[in-house]
Parts: sequence; structure tokens; C-alpha cells
Amino acid sequence: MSVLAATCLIPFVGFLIILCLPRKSNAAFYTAFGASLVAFFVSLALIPPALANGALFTSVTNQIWLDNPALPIRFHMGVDGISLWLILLTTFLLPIAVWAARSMIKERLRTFLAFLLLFEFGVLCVFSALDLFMFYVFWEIALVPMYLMVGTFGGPKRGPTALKFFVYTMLGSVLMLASILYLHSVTGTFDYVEMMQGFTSGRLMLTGTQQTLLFLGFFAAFAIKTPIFPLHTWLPDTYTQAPMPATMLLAAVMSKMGVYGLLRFSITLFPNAAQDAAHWVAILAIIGILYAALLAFIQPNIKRLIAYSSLSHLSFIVLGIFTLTQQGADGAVFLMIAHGVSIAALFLLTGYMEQRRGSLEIADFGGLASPAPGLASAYMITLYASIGLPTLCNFIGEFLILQGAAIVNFAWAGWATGGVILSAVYMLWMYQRTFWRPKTEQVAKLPDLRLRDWVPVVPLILLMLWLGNYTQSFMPPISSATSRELQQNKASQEYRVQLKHPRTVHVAEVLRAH
Amino acid sequence: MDTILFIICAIVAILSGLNMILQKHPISSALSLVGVMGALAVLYLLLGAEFLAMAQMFVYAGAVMVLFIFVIMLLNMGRERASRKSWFAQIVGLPLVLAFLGILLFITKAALPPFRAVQFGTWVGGGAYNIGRLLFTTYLLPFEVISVVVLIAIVGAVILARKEID
Amino acid sequence: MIPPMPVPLSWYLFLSAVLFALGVAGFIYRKNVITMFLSIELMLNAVNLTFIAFSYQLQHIDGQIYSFFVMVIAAAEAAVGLAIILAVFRNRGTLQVDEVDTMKL
Amino acid sequence: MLTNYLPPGADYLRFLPEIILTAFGLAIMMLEPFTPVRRKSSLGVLALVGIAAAFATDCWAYFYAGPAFHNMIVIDGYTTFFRALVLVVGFLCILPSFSYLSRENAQSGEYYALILFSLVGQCVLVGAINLIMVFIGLEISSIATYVLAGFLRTDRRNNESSLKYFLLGSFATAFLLYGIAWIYGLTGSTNLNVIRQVLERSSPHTGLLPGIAAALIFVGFAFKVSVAPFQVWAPDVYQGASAPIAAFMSSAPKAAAFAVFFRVFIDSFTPLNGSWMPLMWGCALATLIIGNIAALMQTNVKRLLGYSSVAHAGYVLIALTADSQIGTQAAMFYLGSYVLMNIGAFIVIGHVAAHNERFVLIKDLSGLSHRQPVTAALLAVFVFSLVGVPLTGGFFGKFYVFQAALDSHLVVLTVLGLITSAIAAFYYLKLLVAAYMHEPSPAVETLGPPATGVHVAMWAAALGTLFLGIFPAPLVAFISASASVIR
Amino acid sequence: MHLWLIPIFPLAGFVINGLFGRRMPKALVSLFGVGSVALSLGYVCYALSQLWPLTTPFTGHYYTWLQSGFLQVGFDLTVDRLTAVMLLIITGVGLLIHIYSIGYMGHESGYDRFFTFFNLFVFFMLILVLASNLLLLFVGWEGVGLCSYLLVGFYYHDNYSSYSANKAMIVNRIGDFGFLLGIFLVLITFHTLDFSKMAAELSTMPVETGAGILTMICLLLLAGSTGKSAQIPLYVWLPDAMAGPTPVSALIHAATMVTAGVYMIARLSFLYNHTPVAMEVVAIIGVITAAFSATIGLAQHDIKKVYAYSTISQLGYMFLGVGIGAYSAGVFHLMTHAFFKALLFLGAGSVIHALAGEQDLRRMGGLRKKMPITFVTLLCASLAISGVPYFSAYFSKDAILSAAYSHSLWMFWVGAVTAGVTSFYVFRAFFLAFFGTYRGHEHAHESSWVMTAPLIVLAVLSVGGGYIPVMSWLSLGFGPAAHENTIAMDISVACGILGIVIAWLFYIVRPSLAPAFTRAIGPVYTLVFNKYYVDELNHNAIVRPLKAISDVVLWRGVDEALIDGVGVNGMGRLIRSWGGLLRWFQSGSVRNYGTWVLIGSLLAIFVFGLVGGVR
Repeated sequence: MSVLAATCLIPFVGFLIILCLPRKSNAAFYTAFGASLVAFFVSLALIPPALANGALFTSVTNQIWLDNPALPIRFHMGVDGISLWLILLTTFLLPIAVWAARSMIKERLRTFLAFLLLFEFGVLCVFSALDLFMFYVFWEIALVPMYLMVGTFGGPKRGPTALKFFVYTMLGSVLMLASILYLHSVTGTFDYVEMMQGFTSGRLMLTGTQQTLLFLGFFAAFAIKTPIFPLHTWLPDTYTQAPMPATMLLAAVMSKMGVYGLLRFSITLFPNAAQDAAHWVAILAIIGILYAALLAFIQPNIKRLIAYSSLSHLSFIVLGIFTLTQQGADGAVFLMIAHGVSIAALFLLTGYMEQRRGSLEIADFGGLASPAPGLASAYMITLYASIGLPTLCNFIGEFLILQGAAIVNFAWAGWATGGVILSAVYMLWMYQRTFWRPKTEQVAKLPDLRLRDWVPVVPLILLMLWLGNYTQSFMPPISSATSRELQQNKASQEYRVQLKHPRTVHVAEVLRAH
Repeated sequence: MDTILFIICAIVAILSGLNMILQKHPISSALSLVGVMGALAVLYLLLGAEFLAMAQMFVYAGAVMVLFIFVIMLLNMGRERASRKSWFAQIVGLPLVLAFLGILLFITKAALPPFRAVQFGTWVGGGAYNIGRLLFTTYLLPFEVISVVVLIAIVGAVILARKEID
Repeated sequence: MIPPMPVPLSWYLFLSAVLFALGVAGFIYRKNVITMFLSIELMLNAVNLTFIAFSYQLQHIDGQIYSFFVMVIAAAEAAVGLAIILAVFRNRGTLQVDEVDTMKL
Repeated sequence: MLTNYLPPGADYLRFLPEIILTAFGLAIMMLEPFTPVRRKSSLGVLALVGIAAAFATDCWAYFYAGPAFHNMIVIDGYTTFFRALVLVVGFLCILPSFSYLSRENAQSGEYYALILFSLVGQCVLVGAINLIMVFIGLEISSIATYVLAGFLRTDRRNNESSLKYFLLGSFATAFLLYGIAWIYGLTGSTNLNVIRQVLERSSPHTGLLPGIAAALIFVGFAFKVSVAPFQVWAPDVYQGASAPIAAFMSSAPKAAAFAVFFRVFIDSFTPLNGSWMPLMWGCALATLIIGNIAALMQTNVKRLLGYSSVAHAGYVLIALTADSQIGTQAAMFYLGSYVLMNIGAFIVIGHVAAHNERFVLIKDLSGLSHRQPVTAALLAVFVFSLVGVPLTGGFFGKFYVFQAALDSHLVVLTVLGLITSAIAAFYYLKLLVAAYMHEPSPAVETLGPPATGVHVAMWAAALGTLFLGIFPAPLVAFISASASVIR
Repeated sequence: MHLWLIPIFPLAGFVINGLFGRRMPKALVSLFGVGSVALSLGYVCYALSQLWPLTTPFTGHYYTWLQSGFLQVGFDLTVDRLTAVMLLIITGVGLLIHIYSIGYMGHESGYDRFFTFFNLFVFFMLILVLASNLLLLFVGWEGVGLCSYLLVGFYYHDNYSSYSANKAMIVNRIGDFGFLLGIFLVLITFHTLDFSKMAAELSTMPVETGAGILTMICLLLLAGSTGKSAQIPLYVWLPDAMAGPTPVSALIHAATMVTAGVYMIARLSFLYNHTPVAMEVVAIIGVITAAFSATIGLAQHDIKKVYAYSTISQLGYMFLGVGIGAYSAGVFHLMTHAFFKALLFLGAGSVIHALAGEQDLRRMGGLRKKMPITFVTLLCASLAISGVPYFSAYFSKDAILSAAYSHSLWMFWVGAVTAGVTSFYVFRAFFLAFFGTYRGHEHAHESSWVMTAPLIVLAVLSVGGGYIPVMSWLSLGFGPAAHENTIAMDISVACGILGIVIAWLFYIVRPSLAPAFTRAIGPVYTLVFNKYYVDELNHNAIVRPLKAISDVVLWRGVDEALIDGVGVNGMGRLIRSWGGLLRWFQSGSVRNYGTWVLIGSLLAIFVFGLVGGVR
């Protein structure tokens, strides 16, 4: 068993153990924390091979799942520079979420922790899957515990919200399933690596129409999951209603599944369609950046505000990917990580606020910095990371993405940079209204962070600083992996020329020749 | 002779059938159905199905229909009442039935391969011997299995018609 | 002596089609459960006629055997069906089929 | 000599499961008067033993594959699979019946005997290669289920369910029979192989009549498997019947009818597939849309599951529309997982329903996870499987079906089908929303722990569902070997 | 030479005070806070002495920060002559103000927090000037902005302070918008962000191809500068930023941070030199800002606001200087301004401190006797800023004005008149505070030596700073300074002195003159007093519409009503409305069901008949 398989399975084992534990016992917490921590330390072993060559898939596990000539399904997983950090992000955030859950989830903690571990299992498998079937399977598996967490432990409107969340995402993912199936019936395999070999060697070929339709099928799933404007309306409700540890993972990890899919599959499997669509997707992303920022601006609820801010940042990532430039893609991957860390911290701290005040309406706060300077400082750092202050993590990602956008179309960069400005506006205004100003009576007595509250915050802040200041410890594998992806995308250029110029030659004939 | 017999029986069958579905009282309908069955029995005979003609009379017209009439009497049913429900069936039913009949007749007419003419006595395959022989050889399995149906019918009738749960 | 005038087989088939259609019409238009059931019996009779007619056409008696099976099953169905009708009547005191529609939509 | 006509010994072996079931049924009938009311469940145990024995002989018969009784039935992988499937259904439906019958104060042996007889009919049906056997098998299965649906004869809903099922079932059977009669007349045989050979030889312009005959046969089957627009009866009947019976009716007869549906259309009517494929296409889509959308606004769980079972028929029909080897495999797998999850869901609601099935609304499930977390978790497994979430049998079945459809270039059907399956998530998850996200309802507050039989059946169905989703390989291997026999 | 040591000391101070400051005694906090800057100053001196005479820039490469595609950014620090001047200003003036703060902040709560942020500011400011590439400069740029935000919001529990802090940050961010775009354009054009490599690329670049894009780059970067250096149109934040403690105003909003824009333009002079258009824009912005804000300064009652507008005005002079190519003059004025403006603020701080927080000139007066040291030092500063001969600004401002004289006459005249206005309002404030009778209630007293000592040092620098040969020192990088034009100098000196005289007339000789005059020009005065209503304009034309659009149109309209309501839920409603169809289907009536079976069979027959036939 490879390190990767072990990393993925440990949470699952933890999940099974928790299921067998008695209902009211601390053992569930220790099991969950232990399992997630072990998974984190095991996952660290993924780094050396991936650092050596980020463009290759390392720590590969390739087992037969279903050995049927009609449905050849493999349990094929591996990491490259893109998935490596996402996997580590997940394993890093899970112990934090488990820790946070202990103080934030009052009832049925055991069930919640079980869901958390199942979620981790699903997400890890999504990030490491190299078989499209497997990818889809775990894509959905990750959704289930999240749905249950939102629905069971969420706010007052949890039921309808969770339902909307599930059905919305499901609608997208069935279209992806259709595309995967179609891809299989064209190529005869579900294996991503095999498919890519087929495409690069010219053995396999998709027509323009096929590419477009398949691209749209995948895009539907990814766009809803990410989400991309205008498919985002599930997001604010879900983020707001979800219990805080779940919101944290939703924003930090689950949203990355969508953008990861875009980068991993959409632009390599359907290069021409991706190139054609890049313009439109980028415009949607830019609209999303500005739109979400403007909406965040006037939200009366902190959680909802952060939810919209997350949407804005995710649109940055999408923009980065669809610049189809090295900087854009690198920035996108980096921002995935950076945004994961910063948004997790933001939600975690917001969770502490909710725990103390019992509400997250901005109007209920004011002057919180006086009774809780520690919370205020930590919040300030995180908030600055989030709005892209240099030396903190998000800046690098946003800078690279905007740089990539500027290379393709300077106007894009212009509009998207507006999002950076707005992010400062709404975040600082929120901070001013909650932490600053004269303190109110209700706020004056609120306690500051205690040691056990600091425990999950400190690693997050340190990571933000590390990511922002010593980028090169993360960037090389990302760069090599994204450059491979982009090469695969560009490799179709030649074919594209064939398609474009000899108008008289029918597309199908070109294909038949291959 | 054959033709006349056929036409008479066919007219009887159709008229009885029509009567069955036009009568408001179940007893009248049931008795009309007996008429259809009798006419059909004659036709079976014309087609050389001796055994079945007998069975039609004894089993169908005799036993089964008696059962029906018995139940109708038992429940002391009167004329059926008019009903506004099922307006959908009421409205579209007739055109649909006519269309159905039309299609059946048209296609039967249009696409039918050349068929024999039926002449009484030219082929008598359906005697009791032949039927019995076939039943116990080729159709042994269905013959045996159909006994399960009868069994279920008995059990089912007992369960459903029993007065009280003991 | 009236000369035997052979009847085209198709006439039998037309007759069975008409009877079948009558049965369908009865099922749709009659409001009494028993009469509906009688209509079904009429349809089965039409089917039997078809079987026997084809049996004559093919000149082998398998068709008659099938017809026989249909009769047996019709009898069994009658037993069960009437029992069901009895049970319904006992519970509801009516056999108007339109009144047996508590479950819908 | 007559002895020449007597079937050889192997024929009996091939038919042994049916014989055993009948024998056990008869034995139960005979023992029934001598069993005190409190001990009636021992007859149920006897029925379970009978089913187990039949299952064993079914597996045994697989090694003696071949036609039997003058080509009336055939034993092959396909038959074996479906016989095993209906037997499993029977087993799973008898298990919760013990507590159900005692709860409704209706203990009797006939109940178990009828289930066994019904299984006989389904076993005959799936092995039939002669239309007359198809008809008889169908009738055995149907008549037994008519009775079962109305088993609680003092219950108005049972009555209505039974009456509707009976009237409409007989009505549709008449169409089927009419079609069989025409096929017999046009091809001179009712043997499926002969029919195909004759149809293959016949010239195109004579195809119209066989087409009409096939259409009438289609009506009969489509009715039994509740495909639109013949699905109308299904929700009413499933809602009215008792939960274990509804579970049974929506599983075993449907699976068996689908088995023969495939055998007849893919095997015999292959020469006509140019005309039936568009029909199936439209019906499949209509079924999916009607089933799923109607289910959206249900508040009664049994009725909801009734519509869900309609919708699932639509997915299997997609596999039939694909008209391919892999389509048949997909349908087999789909039905295999469908029966498990469907029965499981019905058992859970039957468990919650309490005496006289008072609590069958979605809101009655509220808070189930607070009081009976295990039951709720199992319900979650069934629901997720019905939705088609991966690692459950329901997902893999759907996956298989749509793969088959795409391999046959049914792109639009696939996309629309998948979208309806996403819409379906909406109403299925309402069950979980109630069970997990609301405070306990009175129904749940007063709910006792599940009886042993219910427990075992739920667990078995859930584990089966998960097994099929996580390790589909063994079953896929078996069905891909056996699906070939019908083409 | 370890250049990284220069910024590392304040960083260490920041870390130590930040983590442990709350638990440490004040003395220790001051030790770390002030000591770190002192060490930094010491190391700067040492390093410069080692590198003397610094004819070629010295660069230290430390680590690769970021690499992606052709983009490569290192953590590299460079010292050249310009940087050397800046380093000395930052650490030197910074140290003085740190020392001053010990006294000024002594009894404030959050003493440790103050020094933490102050040290962080020095760190980022040093990074800003040491950066050898544009991105690292941007890091410092944003960092000082952050510290400015934190320190303006030092009294965070106060509504106005927190509002001002936000305003400062947000307005700066708007400038950064341009800065960032400028960086992107630089990268696209030069494929590097290193100043030296950019210069090398530029020298090989054909003029025709580059002109347009270079202008674009320069204008975008200029947008950043206007934000940071509070020039029109982004000057609005600086007056409000005075809500922070006075040392903050002195260090950040007078001496160092706000000059970053000037520094950046000077740093990129090789770029600006290629684009006369951008240069002209810089100069125009500078001169207009100088005049415009000087007029606002005339009518302010808050002593710090007066100095704030004066700062804006002086920054305008610097912009004018660099805009007309007199880079060394601009930087020279930057330096002298750092001295006298820091002194003005610290002196004002001393007054405010003595009056327990009173900032309104109308409640001061007659402090000359009570606070003699403050009085003398402030006098030096006021004379300096007025350009009185042989005081520091006499040299630097007049260098700019004489360059302007030869560049464009109208700029010179505006600048000269503004010089007069400047000296008027500076002395207005001075007279109001120190002469006449005391109009307040607090018991005023002279500040302690920790505060007065820096005042004295700065006073010396303000007086003698003009003799530091910065212009010739910088001529290596910017070319020789233009010859001084005696006519221009005379005019500007005359204007300055005239301003002082008028102030003396208005506020000492005939105090009734000022109110009479304001009444006479009524509406104009109101306009100026209300800062030309620019804040109100911004609020009503930008902020409120933006909020309204976001709230009503985007949130309620597009998001909730359109996308979610019509799109998502509408789809749901549509699907549900199809359910009406089912009423028809699932009527519960057996006869209807039979009809459906019939319809189905007709359909089946029809399809079979239509498509028909054996294949």
C-alpha cells in the first residue's frame, strides 16, 4: 500500500471505529483527532517524491476495481504538484476542524466527527483519483457527509438549505457523470493517465463538438461546486447555515474540488473546447469577483459576508486557470492553498465569535477588540491574509493570477484588480464595525481566546506567514505540474490549426485520418 | 350454411356484447355475456374445436358465469348510479375505443396474409383425445403449473371472502 | 341441403377484434365493478376466439390448448376477483368503482 | 409410446426450485389449521426454509443449464440470476412480516403460502421461453399478489389497492393475451426462439402485424413493470397495500416482469427493434419524468416510494432501450440493487408506521435519528442508494445503465435521465431531512425498537446495497457471463 | 555587507513586543522598541561608511521569493545613493520620534501595541526603500499602509479613529489598484521587476514601440503614488489620518510613508524620463495639489489638520519637483520636509500633550511662556517651512521653484503664491497657539526631556538641514541639478515673508481682522472651511450609490430575485407546476386508469405501425 492510499484510508478507518464507539464518550473525539493527525503526518511523506518531480504522478496506487471489458474501472490514484498541496491542505485542516468541533458542536459530537472523517476520506480520494470513475464516486461521497453535517448540525433553516445544496450540486455532477460515461464509450477507458496518453499520441481524438459538449458537462459540475457566477446561489445559504467546522471545510476544501477539477480535467481532456471557452469563463469569473465583492459589501451577517468573499476569491482561482498561462495556473493552485488556509482561519475565528456572542449579525457586535484583544489580533492577521496583503498567503496567488490575466488581456486584469480593492473595503468595514468602535454592553463581558482556542489558530497563522514569505518551498512542484497541464492543453494547437484553416476538409475526415 | 351460421352467431355475439355494456343492471350484463359465450361456443365448433366448445359451455358459461350471478345476487346489487367522476374516461373513452377498433380492423384487413377459408368439418383437431394427449406431453409443465393458479384462487377466495379473522 | 359456404378466417378475426373492443369499452364506461369484470371476461373470450381461429388456420391444436389455459385462468381470476369484490363491498357497501378512489395523486 | 414424451430427469432438477416452493406452500397450508395463532410465525420460518432450499437448488440447477419440459422453460445464468433475485426478495419480505402480522393481529399461514406461490409464478416467469408459460407465470404471480395486496380484508386501503390492482391487472393481461394470440397466429408458435426465427425470415411489409402484436405484448409487460403511461396503478396500489407487501409487489413481480420483458423483446422481437426502440425511448423518458416529478409533491412515504419505483422502472427501461448486451447486464445489476434498496426503504417506513399504518407521512419520520440512530442510518443508506450516490448499489446500477445507453448512442436520453435522477434527490432527501434534521415526531417518540426480523432484513438489505456499490465486481462478472444468453 | 540586518532589527522589535509586550514592563518595551531602531540606524551608518562613496549600487541577493514562468522575484535589497538618503531619514527621524513617543505615549494604554506597530512600520518602510525590485517595493508599500491603518486606528474604540483608519486603507487601496496594474504592465513589457534589469531592458528598447506603453506604466504607477502620497484625487485620507497619535502623524504621515510616492517616482526616474507626458502629469498634479490643499489649510481650526494639509501641499511641491525632472531637488525637499514637518507635528504633539488632548487652535493661545522649548523649536520649523532664507526649506523648495521657473512659468507662479499661503497658515497656527491669551481650561506645562530633546535635535536639522549636500550627492543618479535661478528664489522668498507678515497682521496686530475678512468672503470661506465638500461628494457620489446598487440591485434584485428566485426556485416551481398534469393522470379512478392503458396501447400500436416493419 502506498503512502497515498494509507493517507486516504486512515480517516476511513477512523470513521469505522467511531461508528462502533458508544454514543456518549470522549473516545470519539480522541479517535477522530488521532486519525486525522496520523493522516496528516503520513501525508507529509508524500512531499519528497512529489518535490523531486512535480510533473509526474508519484505515490501511485493502481489496483483493479472492476475487471470488466465493458467497464474497466481501476482504483488508480497518485499525486503530482497540484494535488500534493491540496491533499496536505486537507489533512492539515482536518485535525483543526476536529478540534474546533469539540468546542463548537454541542450535541451528538460523535456523529459529527464521523461525518468529518468520512468527508476527509472522500475529499482525499477526489484529489488523488486518476480514474474518472473513481473521481466521480468520491466526488459524490464527499458531498454526502457534508450534506448531513449541514442538515443535521446547521442553523435554523438547515433542512431546506441542505436540500438545496445537495440537489444543486447533484444536478451539476450528473452532467459530469454523463460526460464521463460518454468519454468512456469513446475512449474505452476511465483512466485519466491512459486517456491523456491516447490524446497526446494522437491515438484518441475528440471532435470539436464532442469536446465542447463534454467540456460543458464537466464544467457544469465544477462550476456549481466552485461555484462560478451565476451558479452560486446555494453558497451563501449553505455557508451561513452550516455549523462552523463544516463551513470551514466547505470553503477551504470542498470548493477546491471544483477548481481542481477544472484544472486537472477540463483543460487537459478537452483542450480546444477549453481554449474556446477560456474567454467566456474568464469573463464569468471576473463578473463573479466583482459581483461577490459588491454583495459582500452590504451583508449584515459576518458569515454571509465571508461566504461572498470566498466566492470572490474562488472566482479569482477560476480566472487564473482560464488564463491558460503559467502564472495564472500557478497562481490559481497557490491561491487554492492560500485561500484554503486563510478562509479556514477566518471561519474558525468567526466561529469563536459566534460561540461567544451567540449571533453573527454585525449589528450585534462593536468594540470586540477591547474585551478580546487576542481574538482581534488573530482576526486582523487572517483578514489581512484574506484581502491579499503582501507577506501573507493570498497575495502571491492573486498577484500571479492577475499577472496571468494581464498577459492574456490587460482589461481582465484591470477589472479583476477591482476585486482586490473591494475585498479590502468590505472586510475592513466589517472589522471596523465588529471589533472597533465603542464597545457595547453585551460585548464588553465576552471572554478572549483561551489556550485551547489558540491551538488551532496558531498553526494556521504560521502557515499563512510561511506561504506568503517563502513561496518557493511550495511553488516548484506546482509550476512543473501546471506547466505539464498547460503543455497538454497547448499540444492541441497543431490539430486546431488543421481544424481551422482547411475549411473545405470536413472535420470528420481529419479525425478519420488520425 | 357455414356462412349463415357464422353470421347468425356473430350477430348474436356482437349484440349480446353490446347489450352487456349498455345494460345498467349487472344481472342483465352477466346474462348477456352468457349469450356471447354461447354464440362463441358454436363458432368454436365451426372451427373444429370440439372440446373447447364443450368447455366453453360447461366451464365458462356454466360454472364461471353462475359464480358471477351468484355474487351479484348475494350482494343484492341494484342498477348502477351515474357518476361525474372519471370525466376523463367518459369524454375520451369512446373516440379512443373506436380508434382502437378501427386500427385493429384496418391493420387486420390490410396486412393479413392470405388465410384459409373455414369450412365446418374439414379439420377436426380439437377433440378430447388430441387435447388430452398434448396436455400431458408437450404442455405437461403449463398444465401442472396452472394447478398452482387454481390453488391460489382457492386460498385467495377463502382468505378474502372469510367473514371474520379468527 | 344448404351448400357449405366457407367463411374467410379473417371474419373470425374481425369478430374477435370487435368483441375485444366491446370489452374495452365496457371496462371504461361501466361504473359497476362487476360489470367491469364482466367486460374483462368478454375480452378474454375475444382472445380465445382468436386463438382458436389461428389454430384452425395453422391446423394444429396448440392454439386450442392455449385457449383452454386461458379459460382455466379466467376461472381462477373470477374466483379471486369476486372474493375481492365481496371484501370491498363488505367494507364500503358499494361497488360503484368511482367511489373507490381514496388514493390518488 | 407415451414414455417418450416424458421429460428426462434433468428437467425436474431444473424445475426443482419451483417444485420446492410449491411443496413448502402446500405444507404450510396443511399445517396451518394445526398451528395455534401465537405460533403462526413458525410457518413463516418454514417458508424461509423453503425459500432457502429453493435458492440452493436454484444455484444447483445452474450447473445443469438447459431447456426443460419441451422448451417451456430454460435454465441459464439469466434465469438463475432472476430466480435467485426474486427468492431473495421473498426472503427479505417475509422477515419483517412476522412483526407486521402480529402488529396487525392477522397472523396466518396463508400469507406465507401466498408469498411462496407468488414466487413460484415469478420463477416460472423468468425461466419461461414460451409465451404461454410467460402468461401462466405472470398470472400465478399476479393473482397471488392481488390477494396479498388485499390481505387485511377489513382494511379499506388494502381493499382498494387489491381491487385496483386486480381490475387493471386483468385488463392489461387481456391486451397481453391478445398480443400473444396474434403472435401465435402469425408465427405459428409461442416459443421465443421460433418466433424470432420466423420474424427474421418474414419480409418487411408483413412486419406490420407482428408489430401490432408486439405492441400489445408491450402493453402487458409495460403495465406490470409500471412504465408510463401504464404506471397509473402503481402508486395507488403500493400506497394501499401493507408495507411488507408493497415492498414485495414493487420488487419481485417487477423484477420478474422485467426479466421476461428483456427476454421477449431483446430475444424474440429483435427483428422489430427498429420500431420498438423509439417507443421504449419515449416511454422511458416519460416514466422518468412522471415518476420523479410526481414523487416531488408527495407527503406519504409509501406513495412516494411508489412513484420512486415507477421512476426506477424508467431507468431499467433505458437499459432496454439500449438494446445491447451491456444494456441487459445493466438492467440485471440495476434490478439487483433496486430490489434491495426499495425493500429496505419500505421496511423502514413499515417499521415506523405502527399499528394500522397510521404513521406513513414524511413528517412521521421526523427525528428518527435521535431515537433510533441505527434505523435512521440504514434509511440513509437506502435513500442514498435510491438517489444514486456512489458506493451504493443504486449508483453503480445507474452508472451501468447510462453507460449502456451511451454505448448505444442514446445521448439525449442519458442526459435527461441523469437530470431527472438529480431532481429525484430532492424528494428522497426529504426523508432524510425529516429523519435527521427535525425534532422527533409523536410517531417516533412512541416507536418501539425494531423486531428481530425487521432488523435482520434492514441490515441485510443495507449491507447488500453497500456491497453491490463497493464491490460490484463479483456480480458484474456473473451477469456479464449470463446476459449473453438472451441475445 | 548584510543589508538584511537593517530591517531585521525593527522586525525583531516588532516580534518581541508583539508577542510578549503585554506581559513586559514599559521600560523593556521602550528598550526593544527604541533600541531596535537605534541599532538599525547604527547599522545603516556602519554600512554606509563601509560602502562609501557608493558610486555603484550595492545589491544583496537573499532568496528567491517567487518564481513562475518568466516571472522571477527575489528577496533582494539594494543600496544606492537615493536609498542611503532615505535610510538615514527613516532611521534617523524614526529614532527621534520613537524616543519622543516614550514620553508622549507614556500614560496611554496600549503602549506595547504602539511600539509593536511602530517598529513594524519602520521595518516595512526600510523594505520599501531597500527593495531592488518593484514587487518587494510593493510589499513595503502595502506594509506601511497596513501600519498606517493600525496606528491611525490606534484609538480603535473611538468612532472617528476607526473610520479614519478604514478610510486611509481603502483610499490607499484604490491607489494600489493602479500600482498593481502598473506592475503587471511592467512585467509584460520587461519580463522582469528588477530595477536594474528594467533599466537595461529599457536601454535596448526601440523608442517608438515603447512610448505608449511606458506612458501607461508611468501613469498607473503614478496612481499608486497619489494614493500613498496623498495627492489629488486621493488626498482625502490624510487629514483624517490625524486621528492617530501625534508621533504617528509625525513619522508616518509627514516624514516618511507619505513620501513613498515621491521616492518611487524618483526610483523609477529612468522610466519617467522616457515619458514626458507622464512627467507633465506628475508635475501638474503636484502643483495643483500644493495650491489646493494650502487653501484648505487656511481655514482649519485643528492644529494637526493644518499641518496635515500643509503636508499634502509640501508633497505637491515634491511631486512638482520630480515631475519637472528635478529629482534631486524633490528628494532634497523630501528630506528637509521630513525634518521640519516632523518637528511641526512633534511640537504640536507637545502642545496637545500639555493640553491633555486639546487640538483646537481656538482653545489655545499664549503658550509661549508656558512651553518655551516647544515655542522655540516650533518657531524654527515654521520659519523653515516658510522658506525664510538660510533655513532648510529655503534651499530645497527654492530649488524646486527655480527648476519650475525654467520649466513652466505658470507652475512657478502657482508654486510661489502657494509658498506665501503656506507661510500664512503655518504662522496663523503658530500665532494662535503661542501668542495672545490662553483660551483653554487645562493647566499647560512644558513637556519632559524625552519629548523636548528630539524637538531640539529636529530644530537644529530644520534650521541647518539645507546645508546637507544632498543635491550633489544625488547628482550621480539623477544628473546635475539645474542652476539656481535668483529671480525665482527672490520671488518665492518674498511670497513666504509676505505670508508671515500678513499672518502677523491678522493674528497679532489686529486680531479682529481675521473674522471680518472671513465674513467678507462668506461663501468662499464656507467652501474652503468645508474642504470644498470633497468628502461629502465622495460619500454621495460613490459610496452611497455603490451601497445602494449592491444592496437593492445586486443582492435583492439579481441574487435573490433573479438568479435564485426566477432561475433556481423558478425552475423548481416550474417542475412543481407540472404536477398539475398529474392531477389528471393520477386521479385515483380505475376507469381513468383503464383509459390511460388504452391510450398507451394506442400509442404503442401507432409507434409500431409508424416506424413499422421487420428490420
